[in-house]
This record gives sequence, C-alpha cells and structure tokens, in this order.
Amino acid sequence: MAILIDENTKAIVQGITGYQGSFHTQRMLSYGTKIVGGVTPGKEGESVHGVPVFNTVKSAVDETGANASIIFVPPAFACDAVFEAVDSGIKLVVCITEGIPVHDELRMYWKVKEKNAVLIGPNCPGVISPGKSHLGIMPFEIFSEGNVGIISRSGTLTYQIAYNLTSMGIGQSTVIGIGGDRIIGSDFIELLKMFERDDETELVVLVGEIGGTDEENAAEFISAEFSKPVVGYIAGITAPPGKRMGHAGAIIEGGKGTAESKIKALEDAEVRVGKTPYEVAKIVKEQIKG
Amino acid sequence: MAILIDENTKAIVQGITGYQGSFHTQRMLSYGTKIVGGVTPGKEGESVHGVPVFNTVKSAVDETGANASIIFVPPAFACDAVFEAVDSGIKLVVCITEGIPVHDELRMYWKVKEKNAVLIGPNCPGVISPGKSHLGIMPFEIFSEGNVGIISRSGTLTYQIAYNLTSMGIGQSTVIGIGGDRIIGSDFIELLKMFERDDETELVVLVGEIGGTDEENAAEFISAEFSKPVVGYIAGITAPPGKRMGHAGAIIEGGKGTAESKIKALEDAEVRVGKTPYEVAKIVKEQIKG
Amino acid sequence: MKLYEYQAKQIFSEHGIRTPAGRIAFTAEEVKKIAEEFGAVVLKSQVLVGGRGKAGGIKKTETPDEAYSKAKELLKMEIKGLKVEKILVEEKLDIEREMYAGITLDRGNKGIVIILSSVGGMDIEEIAAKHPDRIAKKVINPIWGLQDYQIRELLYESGMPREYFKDVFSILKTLYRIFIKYEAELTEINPLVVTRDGAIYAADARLNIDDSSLYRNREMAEKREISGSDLEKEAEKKGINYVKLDGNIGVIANGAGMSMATMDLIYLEGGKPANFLDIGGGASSELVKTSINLILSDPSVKVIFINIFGGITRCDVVAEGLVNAFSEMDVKTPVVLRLSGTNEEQGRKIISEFLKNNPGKLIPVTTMEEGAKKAVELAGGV
Amino acid sequence: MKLYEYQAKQIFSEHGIRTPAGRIAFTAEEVKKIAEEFGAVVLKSQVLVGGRGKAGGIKKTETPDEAYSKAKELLKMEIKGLKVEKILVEEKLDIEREMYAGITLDRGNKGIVIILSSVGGMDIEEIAAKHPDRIAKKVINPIWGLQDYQIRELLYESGMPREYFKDVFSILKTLYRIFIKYEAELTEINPLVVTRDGAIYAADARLNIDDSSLYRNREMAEKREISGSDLEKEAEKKGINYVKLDGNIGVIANGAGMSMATMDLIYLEGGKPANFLDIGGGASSELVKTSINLILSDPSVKVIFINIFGGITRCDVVAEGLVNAFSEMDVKTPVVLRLSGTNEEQGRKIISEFLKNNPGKLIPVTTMEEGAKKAVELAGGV
Repeated sequence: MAILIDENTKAIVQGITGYQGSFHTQRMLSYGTKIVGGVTPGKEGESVHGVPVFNTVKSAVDETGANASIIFVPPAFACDAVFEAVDSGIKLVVCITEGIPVHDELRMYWKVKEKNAVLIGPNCPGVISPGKSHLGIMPFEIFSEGNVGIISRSGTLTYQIAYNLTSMGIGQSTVIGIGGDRIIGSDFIELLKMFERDDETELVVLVGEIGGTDEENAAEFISAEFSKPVVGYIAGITAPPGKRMGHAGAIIEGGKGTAESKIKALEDAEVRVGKTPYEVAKIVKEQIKG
Repeated sequence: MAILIDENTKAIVQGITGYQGSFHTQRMLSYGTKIVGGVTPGKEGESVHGVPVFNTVKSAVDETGANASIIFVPPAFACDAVFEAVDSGIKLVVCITEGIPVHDELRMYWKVKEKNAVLIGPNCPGVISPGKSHLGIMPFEIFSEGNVGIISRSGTLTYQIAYNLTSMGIGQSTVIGIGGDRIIGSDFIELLKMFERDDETELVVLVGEIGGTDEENAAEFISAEFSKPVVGYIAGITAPPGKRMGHAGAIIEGGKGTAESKIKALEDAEVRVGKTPYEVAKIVKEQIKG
Repeated sequence: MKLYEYQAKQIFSEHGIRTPAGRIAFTAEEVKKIAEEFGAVVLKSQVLVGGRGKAGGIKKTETPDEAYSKAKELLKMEIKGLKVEKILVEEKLDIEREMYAGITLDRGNKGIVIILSSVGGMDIEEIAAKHPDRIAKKVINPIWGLQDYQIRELLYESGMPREYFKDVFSILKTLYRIFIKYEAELTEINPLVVTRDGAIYAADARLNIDDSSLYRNREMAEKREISGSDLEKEAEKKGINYVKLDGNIGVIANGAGMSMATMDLIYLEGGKPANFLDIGGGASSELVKTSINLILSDPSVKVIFINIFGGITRCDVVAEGLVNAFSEMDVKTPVVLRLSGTNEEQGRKIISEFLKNNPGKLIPVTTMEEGAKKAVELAGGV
Repeated sequence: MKLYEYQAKQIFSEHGIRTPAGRIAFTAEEVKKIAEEFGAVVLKSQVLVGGRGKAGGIKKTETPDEAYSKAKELLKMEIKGLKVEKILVEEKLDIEREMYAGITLDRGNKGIVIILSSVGGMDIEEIAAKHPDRIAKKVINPIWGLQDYQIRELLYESGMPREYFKDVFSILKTLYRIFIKYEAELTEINPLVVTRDGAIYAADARLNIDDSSLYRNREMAEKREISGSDLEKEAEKKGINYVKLDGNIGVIANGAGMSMATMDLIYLEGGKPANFLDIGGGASSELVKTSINLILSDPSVKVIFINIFGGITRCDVVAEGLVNAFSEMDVKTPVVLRLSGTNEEQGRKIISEFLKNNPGKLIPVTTMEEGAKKAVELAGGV
C-alpha cells in the first residue's frame, strides 16, 4: 500500500521546463515515477524528457488524468501554482519551492484544506514510496522497500536515517519530508493518521527539530490515538533561543519550541527518542525485531 | 417536526436594544418563541422585555445555550454580526437587515457555508413554524398549523398566500421568506431538501419572482429529486427588462430571469403554477385533498 | 448606481488601464473647442442606458465644425427616454481589433464571473452566440479572489493572440481590483481595442456600483446622479420604489412581490399597469400621500388601484394617508382600494367615515383579484 | 527582518497610530540638539534585540546636558553583543497606565494570533503569568481576516476600561492592517500607553517582517540592515546560514537538520560547537571554501568538523571546495571530515590525492558519530 503515492500515482510537474524541474523530472522518471505531464505557461506542445508540456494544469489534467503534482516554480509563483493545482482537481501537491512568503503559505494551507487535498511542503524534499514512486528531490538510491514510515522536518537528516536503516537491512514504506517552514501543508498528525491506516507500515520514525509545537502535538496524538510503535529524533538541543537555525521554522521563540520540550513530550507518549541518527536506526531495528 | 425552527429553538436577538429589535422581540415572545438572550455591545446587564442583554454573541451563547440568532443590526454591521454568530457556534442565522452591500453578502454566504450553518436572508421577513416558533417579523396571526411548507422570495406575497390558505382551512408546517436580495444565504433548493426530509410537510409552495435563475434551478431539482407536490407562483410577468422592481434581486438582466422562463421551467418540472395568489391557494387545496 | 462612461474611464485610467484621450463637454461650443485641439474626434453621448450606438448617440467627426454641428444634433437627442446632456469628446483610435473584458456578479454561484473574449464590439450575448470558441469565462470565488492562473486560462481559452497576453493580463487584474475596490455589480470594457500600433485601450467603459455600498464609498456617492424619467427621479428622492410603465392603471402596493403581483393581476384581467410602486413595509401615512401624488402626476393614469396586505404595514395608517391625500387635493381619478391584514377593521372604518362625506371618491373591494378586475373595468380596458 | 523601533513607529504613525514625538540621532551632539527642542526626553538605544530596558539601554533625562552625557554612555554600550549606534530621542510621556497589543503568526493553528492586555510594560509571558484575567487572545483565520466582533471580544475579555474602547479598537484594526500589508511575522506595542490626559500612544513598537516577502516590498527591503555579530553579517552577505555560538568546535554541514544534529552530537560527546553553519543543498565548491574561511576567522575555533551527507549535494564538489580552500590558505586548525552519500567515492579520491601531498591536513572519518568524537578529542573537550 504505502501512503500518499504508489505505482498508481500519475503526476505532473509544475515548472517542468526550469532547470530544477527538468533535472528532477528526469530523475523521477528514472526511478519509475509516472510523470504524465508538465506545466509551463507558453510552452504547450514542447516536451521535457519525453513528457508533454501544457500551458495550464487544467489542460494537463484533462489530457493526462493526473492526480498529483510536484511544484518547482520560483517562490513568487508558488502560491498561484498550488491554487491552480487544487482548483484543477489535483488531490496531492508536493511543493519543493523554498523561500515562499509566509503569508502566501497561510493562504496555500487554507486553500488546499478547502479543497480536501493534501499539500506536502513547501520547502521540502518530497515523498518517496520505495520501489513504487518518488515525487521529490531525494537521493532515492539510499532507500529500500520495507515497513518503516518516516516523517521528517529535515531533508538530509532523513537521508542519514534512511541510509542507516537501509544499511541495517530495514526498508521503508513511505518517507515524507514535510518541510522546514513555519507554515506547512501537512504536519505529523495528518501523516500519522495515514500511516495508521496503512497495512504496509509497521513502525514510524518521526524526525523533528526545534521550533513550533508540532512534535508536542504529535506526541499527544500518538499517546491518544496511534497504535503503531514510533521512534523519534529531535535536532537542535544546542540551538540558542531567538536564532533561526537554517530552516525558517527552526527557531525557539518566547521559550517555546525547545528540543527538551519535544523530547520530553515524545517520551511521555512512550516514543523512544534516539540521541543520534544512528541510534534511531538501532532502536528501529530492535523494535521491528521485537 | 417542521424545518429550521420548532419549540426547541433557543434564539438570541442581535441588535435587541434597537427600535426594530426590541419591537419584534416582544412580538416573537408573545408568539411563544424562545428568545433566550439579546446582544448589543456595551449593554450587557440590561434586559429587553425580560430578555437578558449581552455584549457579545459568545457570552450570550455561553450563558444561554442559544442555537439560533435573528439579526436586526444596521446594514453596515450586519456582515460582522453574521460572522460573530456563526463563529460563536450558532447554526441558524436569520438576517432581517435590508440594504447590506452585496459584496458583504458574498462574504456572509461563504462564511456561513464554511461553518456548516444556515443563513436565511438577508432582507427577509424570517421563518415561522406555526404554533411552534417564529423567528422573524411576520404578521403571525395569519398563519395556522398544518402540512404546507412555503418558501418565498417575497414577504407580503407570502402573507397573502398564507392568509388565503388559512382561510381555506389549510395550515402550514414552516414558512420561510428567503429574502429579496441577489445574494441570499439559502435558496429554494437547500430548503426543499429540508422539506423533503420533513414528515410533517406534505406539499410545498414556492413563491418566486423575476431575477436570477433560482426558480429554474429549483425546477430542475424538483424534477430530479423532490418527491412531494409543489405549487408555484412567480411575480413579475409585467416587469420590464433592466428595471429593478423594489427588491435588489428582482431585475431582468441580459434577457435572463424573466417570469416566463421561470413559469415554463416549473411547469416542465410538473409544478402547477398559480396565476394569482388566490389561485395558488386553490391549487394547494385540490392537491392536498387529492 | 451606474457611472457614466467618462467617469468609469477616469477610474480605469487612474488605475493604469489605458483609455483614449478625451474630455467631457456640455455644449456644442465646448465640443468644438476640444475638437480644435484633438483634430478628428468621436462624440459619445453620455447617457446611462445601453444601445447608445445603435440609437445614433455616437458620431465620428473629422473637423471642429463638423464636431460642432453633430454635437448640436446630439444635444437635442433623447435616447430611450433620456436626454443627452453631456458629450465625451475623444481622440479617434486607429482600430485594428476589438475584444471584450467584463466582470459581473454571479448570483447562481454566489461568486463573481469574469469574461474575456478575443472578439468584441457587440453585446456579450451576441459574442457568445457567434463566437463561442473565442469567449472564456471563469467563476471567481470572492473569498479567494481572482488568481493569476485563472487569467492565464482565460487568455488561452479565449484564443487571445500571444502578443496581447501581457497587456490583457494586467488589464484583467486591474479590472478585478476596480470591481472589488468600488464594490461593483458590473464592470465592462467593450470594446477593448487594439490599435494599429499595438496599444490596447478601453474604448468604452462601464462601471455599475452597488447602491448599498455607497455609504462607505464617499467618492462614488458624490458622483451619484438620480437617473430615469422625471417621475422616477422624483420618487427616488422621496424614497419610494417607483418604475414608470406604459399602461394607464396606477398601482400602489406594499412589498416588492405584492406590487409585482398586483401589476400582473391587472395584466391578466386585460389591463395595463402604468407603474410599479412599492410603499414597502411599515409605510407612514405621509408616504402613502406622497405615493398618490406621484401617481396622479402621471397624465396617462386613468384609474388607481391601491392593494395593501397589512403585515408590518398597518391598514389604519394607510387609510389615514389616503384620507389626508384626498382632503388636500382634488382627486378626479377613480381609486380602487383593497385593504386586508393588520388593523383591517380600523382601516375600513376610517375609509367608510370618509366615504360618508365624500361619496364615490373611493371604490373599496375585498380581494386583490376583485380589485384588479374593477380597476381594469374603470380604465375601459376590457 | 526586524525593524528598529523608530522605523516601526514611523510606519505606525503613518497609519494613524499615535506615537510620541521623537527623532533619531547618531551622535551625542545630535541628541543634545533634539533635547534642547523637546526638554525632558527619553533616550532609547536602537538595537535589534529584546531586553534593552533591563540592560540599561533606555535613559530618562531632564536637561539637554544630561541627555548629552547619557547619550555618550549609551553610544559606548553593547547590548547582547550589539553596539548601540542610534538613539531614538523622544518626548517624555506623562504615563497613567501601560497596556499591551500584539499580533503574531500562529504556527499551530496556521493562523494569526492577536493579543490584547489591559496591563503592559512587561514581557507578554510575564503578563500572562501575573494577570491571566487581563489578557485576551484571538486566533484570526488569515483568509477571513480580523473581524470587528473579535476586537470587541478582546476589549471585553481583557478587562479594558470602557473609555479606551474607541481608541484601542482602531489601534488593533490598524495594527492588523499593518501586519497584513507589510507581511509581518510579529508586530507589538508594548507598552501601549495611556497618558494622564487620556491619549493613547504606542510607546514602543516592534515590527518583524518576513524576509521571504521582501522581494515584493521594496520599501522594506531598502530598510534592511544585516544584524548580528560581524561574522554573522559576513555570512549573510555570502548567503550562508551561520549562527555564532560560544564553543570551540567549528561545524560545517549540509541541511539545517543535519547541521543541528552535528552540533548536538558534539555536545553529546562532551564538546561545544562554535557555530551553526549550513551550506544547504547542492553547494558549490566556492561556497564550501567561503564557509571554511568564515569559520577560520573565528579565533575561538580549535577544530573544524565537516559533516556532509550527499544527497543533492555532491561529495566530489565538496571535496574540491575543501582542497581549494586548503591550497589558498595556510590552515593550522585540524579539520575532521566525513563525506557520505552521492559521489562519495569520487570525493574520497580527491581527498586522498590531496592528503598524499599534504599529509595530516585532514582527518577523514566514516560516520558522523565517529567524526564528532574525534573533533571533541582534538578540541581537548573530553
């Protein structure tokens, strides 16, 4: 099964003719992802790596029956691209774009919600269901098929953990980078709900970092409603308050959003939290075996 | 049963200390309507005809458990009043106010929809479920309990028809004046759906007028999905195009919204359309008997 | 309220939509002076009614003298009952192509509809009939507003030539901004013109603003002029809903629906209503008197039918207003009166008292159907 | 970006929120001149950091001479590592009461939160702890915006005295307008002051604007000054995510999460990171070189730990950048290097080639755990 994407996912690439769009289209195609179309206004009729380009999402969807979209357009156009996608009937939008104004992100969030669609990101590495489909910019070589779900606020940390897991012979069902911005389309809870219903997923790794209270909320949800084992990791124990640690969302504000608070909340919810990415993989190995 | 309101409806009056608000509060109370509170900012602690006044809808709802509201505030404040009502958990809002800017009406419509609440009006005479509850400004003396539902874009025409029905010994389940503006909270179809589910209602009278295409849409709905007999009336056969006939919504624009088109649509949906209010009552009498 | 073309153009222009150079004139002399400055000009009658071109209200002129004499003609014209009092004098554009852009309320979808066509210069209904593949339409959810992607869809779907994309994109965006800012009911550029040198102009401009919003838009409220026939203007000043029609039976009723139903009833009985007049809910006796005055000042009225179903409106108040009207003026026109509903009895009493001293002045009836029949009879209609 | 108090106040004032009369000064002489004009003044250090009052950055003065000497003191101060370079000189208000108003992003609710308190002058956290019944909070859905009824609820629920309702209502409405217009992350008036004559002033002003929005807000973009330590400023100019910390192990990693994890690992091994430095995804060799330069210019750094997990970032590119850096400067600090992921082999090859000619210059490790341990050891931390 996996969540969000699988072999039936038919995706379009918004911004397919750009450098990033074109490069990652090729990579996704090479992984076997069904990229059925691309959108760049004014370029209808062209093709990118054999994928037909359309002027609008509407015509791309009409022609190809796409049900998902991945967005590579520059930040100034990302909000419009998300609106166009969901208004055209797309139900899963992965927004890679980094540097989107936060007030646009608010609008995107509520628009997608109104349309009962799912937005992953923005400012995220995307989604991969190993062996089935990859909608993102991940180094997909490090993933392998299996039963561990990963939800992560950090790209490289996800890769590190997936790499460790794969090295230990533990594969993944679906891995989602939810993005490092303050306002994101899907948070831990929404994805945990999907993993709960996914028979293929046996255990979920939750990779958090300082800033916000998503991890605390997730802990509450896990303790109340989530039935599968969860292993956690939180980055930023050493981060000082008031400083933005790379990600727009990684900032300790007004005493809130510390790593300590998040680790405590997770442990209170009986989530084992690894101190290092390697330890996370080790705990997973134990729990999967047990 | 009746629809929208009954003996369990607990209503607040927004703008209760104004002339209209106070006058109609008294009339509604005299009919037996459960008016449990009123709202006028700054007047908390006062009372109007024995009804306690609150500063905000939130505190009125908290204190009284109200589930409905009727709005008498001036047009400039009506949109805010509707927002306040539905954001405070009120599920039925009757807006009497006339002269609300149409762009505000658009916002009201979508806000109420988002909250899964029901808005009747604005610019309407309200709702009455004879013998149970009256949330409006109708001359309630002319109504009687029975099994005919009425949905009407016109106040006085409703009274005329209800008067004729009552004179013939035919009572009403619920009578709704949906308002004469172009953008209204609830149109024929939404209310027909409720009447469909209401055991008490045997037949529905639909009173339309020129302007818009609500009657045509209703006709389509009736023919496809509505199982009870419907009797229609359309005002404005003699109205010239481009002129506003009193109601903001009663205008034939670009050849659309004529009485002929509406009558034809209803008759095509096997709705018998009376030529005069009296004839409407006569047809109802026949159908109820038959 | 409807803005005049020249007012709408001023607003468009202030917001960055290109309009032809032009000025408003009230006399033929002023027109000539402007023509002397501009050379070949177009004279456009400023009346708040459609179909002005077909009615001969637009004239092209080559010389100031021609402009002068054609302006004289225009200023004598009446278009659909409206006198031409202002002329917009504009530079003549070298037109290569006409297109269409418009935004209006969408009642059915509780939204706003934006329409773009790569052809124009005729009614939008005509464009839709003749060139269905050159017209595109999008429903805008008013909460989210017009999105850029929707404009792109409009451009592609209307068959807009690529070279106009940039300008038309920004015109649509601006037009939507104007629609929202001024709380419009409708705004339209028809034709949206491309000149031979590739510039895009709003060659005509419509902007109708929601009357109910004027309280918070002082700029527009000040521009407001009451339009319509003299009687309609009079009624509007007095706060009465009145529309002049071409029959001979004056109608007074309470409530818009009831007023229309009364007109319809007269028509069904074979008569012709002279007007729509709604005294609204809870009318005062003063308002009733004013309404009668208003109807009587229409010379075509042969009989008056007053049809009141009292709800919030009280029959006794209406009766008082009537009696006052009759005592102050010498009413020769027969008046058919139907009074039902709230305080019906008190109302009837007032009327019968009055009839004792003024026999025959009023013809009371019991139902609206009966009243309509009587009125038609008295008007000699059947 | 954070605006200085004086900049935020200028915006507030332009939008109709009353602020004390005042001017910005860069020297004690300028301060004196303003004080000569105003009389008793308050000198407020303009630094982009909180807790300025407690740190002694605000001085009340009665005479121009006192203003001069206190300004001298202030201009020598450093507040939380930031030099005081500007002083806002303001009229002294006759304060009767201090209140609070603020608006900020609400991450959890994907909304905007507006907070009003009828007490103020201390941190909002302190107000919440000490006067929970005097503080009110509303979550605003950004799509619908702040509604009037929500302001009324805030006024009632915060225990605001009735006589301030009108002014505070309009201040909140304006503050929200500013929040939206300038795409703020946070805006705050603390204290919101009532003077003895009943006027309400924004006595302080905060306005933090979303950096990502600056491309469409030129007015603000022009106001932008890079803040932070000199090294942080340097990094920001070069487009590197760098935060100075107080340890002695320099850290370079790719990705924000990975960079934090690397810092954390050092801490777990008993060491102290000297910085956070994220070269991001797909870094060029030039950027790698610049990052090393940056870290080396921090004298407290005893050892550098470079931790790269190549995804989009390619290990060979990082290796090249490293080699370039080493060939251009004489690096004495030991460098621990971990390179994994995309093009790992090519990267290692470049490094081992380099090490052949420059033995000991780099200490390659296999895992990040091993690297952290090694770095801490070399820093003498364990």
